[in-house]
Amino acid sequence: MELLGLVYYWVFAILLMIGFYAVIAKRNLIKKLIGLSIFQAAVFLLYITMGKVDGGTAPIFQDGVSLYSNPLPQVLILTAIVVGISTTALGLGIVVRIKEEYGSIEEDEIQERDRR
Amino acid sequence: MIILFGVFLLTLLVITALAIVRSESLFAAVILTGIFSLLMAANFFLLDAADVALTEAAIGAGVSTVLFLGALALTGERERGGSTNRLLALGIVTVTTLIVIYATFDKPRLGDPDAPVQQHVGSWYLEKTPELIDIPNAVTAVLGSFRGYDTLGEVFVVFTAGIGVLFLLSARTPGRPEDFVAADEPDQGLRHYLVPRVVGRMLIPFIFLFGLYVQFHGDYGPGGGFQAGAIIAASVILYALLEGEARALRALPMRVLKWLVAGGALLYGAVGVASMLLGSNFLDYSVLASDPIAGQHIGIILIELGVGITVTGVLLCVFHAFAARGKV
Amino acid sequence: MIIDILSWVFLTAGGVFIFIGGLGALRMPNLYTRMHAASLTDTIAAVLIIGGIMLQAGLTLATIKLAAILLFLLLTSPTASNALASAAILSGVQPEEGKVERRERQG
Amino acid sequence: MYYAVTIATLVTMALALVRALLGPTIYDRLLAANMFGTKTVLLLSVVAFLYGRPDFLDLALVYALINFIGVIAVLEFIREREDSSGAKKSAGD
Repeated sequence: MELLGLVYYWVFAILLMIGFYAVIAKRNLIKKLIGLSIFQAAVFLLYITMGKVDGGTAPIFQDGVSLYSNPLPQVLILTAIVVGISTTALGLGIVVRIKEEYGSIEEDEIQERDRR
Repeated sequence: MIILFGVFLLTLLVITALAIVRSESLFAAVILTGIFSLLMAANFFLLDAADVALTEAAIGAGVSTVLFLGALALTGERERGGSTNRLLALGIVTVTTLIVIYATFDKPRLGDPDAPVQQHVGSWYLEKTPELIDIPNAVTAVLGSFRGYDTLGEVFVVFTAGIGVLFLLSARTPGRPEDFVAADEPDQGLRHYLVPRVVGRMLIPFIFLFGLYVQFHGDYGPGGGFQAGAIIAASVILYALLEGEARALRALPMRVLKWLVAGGALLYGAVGVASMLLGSNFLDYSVLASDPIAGQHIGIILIELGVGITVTGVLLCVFHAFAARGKV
Repeated sequence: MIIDILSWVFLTAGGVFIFIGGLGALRMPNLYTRMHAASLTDTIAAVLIIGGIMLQAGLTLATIKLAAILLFLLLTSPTASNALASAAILSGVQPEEGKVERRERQG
Repeated sequence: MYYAVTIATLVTMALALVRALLGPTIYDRLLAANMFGTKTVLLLSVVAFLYGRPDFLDLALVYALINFIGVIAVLEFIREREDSSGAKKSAGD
């Protein structure tokens, strides 16, 4: 049971690094953004995992229930999800403009054009 | 048993993430991102985070896919493939993963009620919510009242991101006259697909209604302005997809949307200023009515409304900005 | 008591159907047959499972919400399948591709 | 019994995921994604009862309502792509 609980943190680590790999190794800018959103999702998962309490339930009060999970991480992540999609949209906007100016969204081609 | 379900879902999550990164077609990657979001929401739900799962559902199921596709339509859907310094990156990533996993052995076990996170303000919020604010949903209470400053900041980040996208994508395309009018050809949306059009039109009012329910029921059940904004934006986006951009813009013109974007954030700020003028601190709603608890209720409803309006406005502005760029 | 038994029967049957549908979606030879299998999970499995839970829930708000979920699922899933199939046909995915055809050619 | 249904749903989700990964056409992936959405609705409804908090059915309701939008968006995208390219493209990805 101890180890099963740790799986949540391991998955956090693995997802974080999958996203990070996409950001540093992939050349395509949209792929980088998708990687960034996986990275983000990993962090969300970590926060929500930490807020869980054994035998607790979602922090919406109900008669006959006395143990609730921690509401604070949920508040932070709830807003972060919406902020995340807005910032991703901003990133996509920048990528679209880059495509229009450079004719490509592959990192090395863009750098190639910049050097000329 | 439930923890086993969670672990199973997490395994699927990792597989999906790997497939997303490996997939050469960006189009397939975006579809897989939809599945990733579904899995994420299910996981949040299993971890007692109903509100977060609702947000992830509202954003991930519709809006996020639509935005990525909008960008793909403008940039091309194939990745040229190949990676820079693949081995170096793999090495760094593997080593870091191992370090982080090593560090997890010192973490408190999952669900430990004595973990450091639980010792801090979280339990205080749970204790004081019935007494000071008296609404069943502690998440809404913390979001709207206890941490109102935080949420105000987040709303302004969303607002700024929306303005940023409008700045980037409203700029004139090089090589095109400034007064170029693109939307002359009849754009009918999914005209060939009769069945989806009929069913979709039937669904739109229900989605909208459900959005309003989530908005105003947020004090009592999972929900609130962020989720409601995303759901209402999704209903308008569905209308735009089915009937074409032009008709959606006729129903809700860009001018109105820009007012919504600013108006929601302004409403939020105004509630704060009003409580200051009534002789209390910024965003302390207790003074809004003669009874402090009633004042808290009014304040939370108003700021949630502000949040909902801004989020709806920003998501729709962004959607229209991408779509209009594509029509060029 | 009878309601309990009935609801367990519904839930079990739903579980079986959902699994069969999933298996079909994985194993069938081409897109259209897969779609056929997947529609099994979208319709009858959904009806059975949600019906089973409704019987457990009794006459509460939850039942009404479940009825709404069922209604919307039954509206949207077949619609999505229909749109998907027509889009696939229009873009030239042929229905006769796959193992069945090969067998016929040999026979 | 809820557990049995949950397990069946989870296994089916895994099968659908395999289909989404294998492809081969984009429509197969889309079919799998759509199926995955239905499975999530069922999973969330069952788990809400497993937890004894039926007020969380709202979540399943959101998915039942707006999961459809993703599919419609992809179809619209494909339609525009084919309109602009003129000719019928191969459906493989």
